[in-house]
Amino acid sequence: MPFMKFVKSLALPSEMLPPIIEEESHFDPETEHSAAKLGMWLFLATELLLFGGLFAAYAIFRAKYPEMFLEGSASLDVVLGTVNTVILIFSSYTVAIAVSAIQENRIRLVKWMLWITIICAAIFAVNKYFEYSYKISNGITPGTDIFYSIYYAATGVHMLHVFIGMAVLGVLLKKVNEGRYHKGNFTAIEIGGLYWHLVDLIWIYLFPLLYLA
Amino acid sequence: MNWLPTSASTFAPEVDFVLWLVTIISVVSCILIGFLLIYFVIKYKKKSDNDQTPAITHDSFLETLWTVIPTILCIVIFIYGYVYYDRYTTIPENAYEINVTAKKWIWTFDYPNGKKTLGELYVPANKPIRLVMTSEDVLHSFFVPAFRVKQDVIGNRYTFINFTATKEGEFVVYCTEYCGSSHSNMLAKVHVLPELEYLKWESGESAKTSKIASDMPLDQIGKQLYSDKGCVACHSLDGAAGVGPSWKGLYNAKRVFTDGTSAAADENYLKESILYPGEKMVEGYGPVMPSYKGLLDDAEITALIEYIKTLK
Amino acid sequence: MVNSNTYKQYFNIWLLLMFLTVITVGAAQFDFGSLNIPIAMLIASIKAGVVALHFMHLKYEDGMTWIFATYPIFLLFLLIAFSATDIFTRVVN
Amino acid sequence: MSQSHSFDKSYLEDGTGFKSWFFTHDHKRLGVMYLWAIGIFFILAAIASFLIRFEHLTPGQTIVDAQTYNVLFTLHGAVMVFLFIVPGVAASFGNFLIPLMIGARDVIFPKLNLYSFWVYCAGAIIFLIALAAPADTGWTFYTPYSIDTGANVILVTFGVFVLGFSSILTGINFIVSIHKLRAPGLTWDRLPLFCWAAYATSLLQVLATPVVGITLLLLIGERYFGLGFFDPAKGGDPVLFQHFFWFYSHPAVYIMILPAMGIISEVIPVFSRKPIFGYKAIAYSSLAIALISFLVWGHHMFVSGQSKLINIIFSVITFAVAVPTAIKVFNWLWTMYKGSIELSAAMLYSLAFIFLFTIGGLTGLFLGALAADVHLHDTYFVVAHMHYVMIGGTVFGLFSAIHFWYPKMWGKMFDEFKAKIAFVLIFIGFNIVFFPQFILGTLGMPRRYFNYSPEFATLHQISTYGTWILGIGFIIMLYALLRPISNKAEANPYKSASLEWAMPSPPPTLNFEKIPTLTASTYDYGTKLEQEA
Repeated sequence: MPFMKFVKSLALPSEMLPPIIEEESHFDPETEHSAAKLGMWLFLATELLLFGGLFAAYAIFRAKYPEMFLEGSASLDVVLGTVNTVILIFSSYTVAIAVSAIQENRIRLVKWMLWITIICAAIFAVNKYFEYSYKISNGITPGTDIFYSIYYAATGVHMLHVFIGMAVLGVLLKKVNEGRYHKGNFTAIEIGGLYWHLVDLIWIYLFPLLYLA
Repeated sequence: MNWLPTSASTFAPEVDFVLWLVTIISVVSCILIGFLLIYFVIKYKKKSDNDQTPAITHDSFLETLWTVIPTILCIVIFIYGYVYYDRYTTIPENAYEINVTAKKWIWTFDYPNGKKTLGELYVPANKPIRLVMTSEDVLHSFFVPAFRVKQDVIGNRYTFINFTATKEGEFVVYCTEYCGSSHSNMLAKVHVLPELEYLKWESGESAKTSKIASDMPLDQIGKQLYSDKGCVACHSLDGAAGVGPSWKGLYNAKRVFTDGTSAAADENYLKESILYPGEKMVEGYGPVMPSYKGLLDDAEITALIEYIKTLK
Repeated sequence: MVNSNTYKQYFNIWLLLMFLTVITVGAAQFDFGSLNIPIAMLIASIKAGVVALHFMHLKYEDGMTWIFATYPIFLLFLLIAFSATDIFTRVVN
Repeated sequence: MSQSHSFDKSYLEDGTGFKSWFFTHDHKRLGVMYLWAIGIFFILAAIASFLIRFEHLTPGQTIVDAQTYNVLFTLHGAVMVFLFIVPGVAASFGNFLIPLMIGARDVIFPKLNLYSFWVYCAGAIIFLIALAAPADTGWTFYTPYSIDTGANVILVTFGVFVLGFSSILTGINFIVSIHKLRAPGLTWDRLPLFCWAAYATSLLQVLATPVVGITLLLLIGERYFGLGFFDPAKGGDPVLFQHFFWFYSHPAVYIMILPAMGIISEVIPVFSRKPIFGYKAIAYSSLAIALISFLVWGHHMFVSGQSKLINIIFSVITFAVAVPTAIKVFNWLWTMYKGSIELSAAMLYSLAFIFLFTIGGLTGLFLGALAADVHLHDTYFVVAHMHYVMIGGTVFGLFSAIHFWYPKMWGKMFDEFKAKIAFVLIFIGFNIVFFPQFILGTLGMPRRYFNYSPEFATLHQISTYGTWILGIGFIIMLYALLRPISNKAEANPYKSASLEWAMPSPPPTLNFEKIPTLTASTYDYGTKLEQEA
C-alpha cells in the first residue's frame, strides 16, 4: 500500500497554529457545527432533486426510445468514462482523508489531500473537454437526438458542479494555508467535503446510465 | 342571469349536474361559515378587557363531525366527476371520426370522405363523433362550451374528444391553450346539422354554396368568409400589422418581396396569394399562411377580393 | 471519531469502490436483457451507499439527517412513477 | 461588521444609512427589507393587472394591442408568483418572526440569510432587465411555445432560476433554525403555529424548487443548445414539461398559502382571547400538506393529454387533500366560539381570509372533479379560483400580518379607523373583481384572451370597475400605514401571549439579552374549564 505509506509520511502533527480568528457568533460552537451539517445535508437534498429532473427524463425517454439509447450509449467512450469514474472516486477518497486529518490538526496532510482532489477534478474536466470536442467535431450536438440531449445536459450540469466544487476546494485550501482551519474549527472543510462527495455520487449513477446502458 | 352556456351534447347535462351539485354544496357551506363568522363576531363581541373566556381547545364530537362530513361530500363529488368523465372518455361504438389539425391560428377539419373545411366543423346531430386531433406547431386546446368538452392538442401525437351533439345549430369553438398573439382569435364554429342535411352537405351539395348563390352582394359574402375561414386571426382590418399584412388599403398597394422584386396587389396577385401563399413573400412576414387551394372555390375567392377592395 | 483506524478504513472503502467499478464495467459486457439497467443501478446504489455511509459519515448522523438524506430519493421516485404512469398508459382505451 | 451588543437600542436605531441595512445580518432588518421588496413588486404587478383589466373594459382593443396584452399578463403572473408571493410572507415575516418566536438571537446562519437576500435582489434585477425585452409565454412557460416564441424567454427563466436559490437558502435557514435554536421549554407541541407553517413552507421550498430549477435550465438549453426533451418536433414530450413544472408549482401553491395560514392561526386567538382550537390538527396538517402536496400536481393537467388512469389517480388524491383544509377552516372558526372578539384591522383581514379562502377552497372542488374540470379548465373560473386563494388567502393574510405586527416592527401605531375603511374597500373591490369571473368561466370564457365576444362584456366591465375600488382601497391602506398616528408603541398592545411580544417594540438587535425559558403554551388565553382540566 504505497499510498498509505505516503499518507503516513505526511503525519507531522501540531504545526504552529496562528491565533484563532473567528467571527462573532451568537450560538455555541456545538450547535453551529451540527446545524451546519444539517443545513448541508438539506442542500445536498436539493442538489439530488436538481439532478432528479434529469434522472426522471432519462427513465422516461429510455423506456420510450430503447434503441436510441443503446445506440447512443455504444457511441460513447467507455474507457474514458471509466477513467473518469476512477478519478472521481479517488478524489472522494482524498477528500475524506482531508476531513479526518483536519480534526487531528495534520495540516500538511490536509493541504496535500486538497491539492490532489483539485488536480483530480482538473483531470476529470480535461477528459470531459476531449470527449465533448471529439463528439462535436463529429457533428454530434445536444440537438442530435434525445439521448445526446440527456448526455450533454446531465454531464454538463455535472461538469458545472465539478467546477463549483473545484472553486470551493480552492477556497478551502487557501484558508488552510492561511491557518484558518484546525482541530477546533473544521466545519467548513467537512461541509466542502460533503459537497465534493455529492459530485462523486451523481457521477456514480451517470456513468453506468450513459456509458454502459 | 344564466350562468351556463347552452347545453347541446349528451355530456353537457352530466357536467351541469356535477356543477350544480358542487355549487349547492359550496353555497350551503359558504352560508354556514359566513353565518357562523358573523354570528360569533356579534354574539361574542368584546365587552371589556376583563372578559372571561373559556380555554376550549378540543371537542371530539365537533371535530369528528367536520372531518366526516367533508370526507363524505368529497367522495360523492369525486364519484360523480369520475363516472361522467369515464363515460365521456370511453370511445363510442360506430363513432364518426373527424381529423382536426390545429395550427397558429386556424383549425382544419378533415372528414372521412376526403372533404376538408377550415374554421368550420360540420357534424350530424345525435350521432357519436370522435375528433382525432393533432397540432402542427405549439399546444392548442379545442373547447366547445356548448358541448362541455375540452382537450389540449399536441404536436407529434393525437388526442381525442368524443361527443354526441343533441341540438342543431351553430356553436363556438375556442382555443383554450395559450398559443400566441392571435390566441383569442383562434375561433371556429361547429355546425350541427340534421343527419340527412349533413349527408347532403358531405356529398357536396353543400348548404354553403347557396350562400354564394343568394342575392347577397359579393363584398358582403367576402366579409362573412373573412371571419368564417379564419382570415381574421392574422389579417387586421384597421391597418395594424399582425402575423400577416393588414387588409386595409391592401388593394393595388405596392408589395416588396423578399427576393427584392415588387408588384402591385391587384386581383391576380391576391388570388395567387390565397392559393399559393408561399410563392411571393412580402418583406417582414414569415411563411405561415396555409394554402387555401381546395378550401375556397373561385366564387368565394372573388368575394374575398371584392371585400378587400372595399377596405380603403 | 478520528482514530488510527480511520485512514485504513478509508483505504479499504476505496478498494471496495474500485472493485465495484470493475464489476459495473464487467457486468455491462454481458447482456442480461431487461435486467441490464436494474443490475447497473443496484451496483451504483451500493457504491453510492458506501460513499454516503463512510466517506460522508452518514452512519454517524442523527435521525433527522437520515430523513433529509432519504426523503428526496422518495420524491424522485414519485416524480418518475407518476410521470411514467401517465406516459405509458396513454394507449387509447 | 460592527455589531453593537447593546440591548437598550432598538434594531431600527442600531446603525443608519444604506450599508447598515444592505450588509446587515439582523434577521429583523432583512425581514423588513424583504417586506419592502415584495411590496414594491406587488405594486408593479398590480399595475400590470390594472392595465389588463382596463384592456377588458371593451371587447377587442381598448388600450393595448394583443402582443402587449400577452406581455402584460406574463409580467403580472411572473412577477406576482416569483417575486412577490413565493418569497412573500415566508421571507418577510418568516425572517422577522421566527427567531423572535422561538427565542433566538438570530436565524442559525445569519450570513447566509444576507446572501439569500442578495441573491433575491440579483434575481429581481434580472427580472427587471428582462422587462426591456419581455417574455410572452405566461408565467407557466409551457413548451413548445416557450421554445418557439421570438420573445425573450431565457432571461426571465434565468431570473426564476436565480430566485430559486434564494428560496432554497432561506428555507434551509429556517428549517435548521427551528430544529436547533428553540429556547428551552419551547417543545414542538408549544411551537407557535406560524413557525409550524414556516417550517412546512421551508420544507417545500427546499424540496420542490430544485425540480423547477432544472426544468427551466433545460428550457434554456432547449432554446440555446437545441435540447429536445420538451419539443414534440424532436421526439420530446411537452406534457413532460408540465409534469416537471407542476411538480414544483403545485407545492408552490402551498409555499404561498401556508405562511398565511400560520398568520391567521396567530391573529385569531389574540383577538378572541381564546387558545387556538385544535392546535395539533393545525400543526400536523401543515406538515401533512408539505408531504401530500407533492402527490397532486397532475390536477393542473386533466385536459393536457395526460392518460386517463393518471387523471383518475390525481383526482382521488386531490380530494384527499381537501379534507384537512376544511378541518383547518373549522378550527379557526371554533377558536372564536365563546371568545371576546375584538374587530381590529388585523382581525378583520383574518376573518376575511377565512371567508374568502373558503370560497377559494370550495371552488377548488369544481376543478378537482374530473367531469367538471373538462369544462372549466383554462377558463376564467380557474382565474377566479386562483385569485380567491392567492389574494383572498395569501394577500389578506399578509395584510393581516402587516397590521398585527406593525407596532412590533416599527414601534409605532397606525390609525385603525383608516385601516378599517381600507379593509372594507379592499374586501368589496376584491369580490367585485373576481366573483363575476366565476360566471365568466362557467359560461366558457377562456383565460389569457385578449379579445372576447360581446356577450361577456357586462361581466368583464363589472370586474374592471371592481379593480378601481380595489385600487382605492390599496391606496388608503398604504396611506394609513405610512402615516402612523403615534411614535410610541407599547411592548404588547394586544396582550398576546406569544414570545415576540415579551420584548420592547421594536426589539433590540440581538432580541433577547437572556434566552428565555418557556413554561407554558404560547396560546395561553382564557380560563381552564373544569371538564377540560
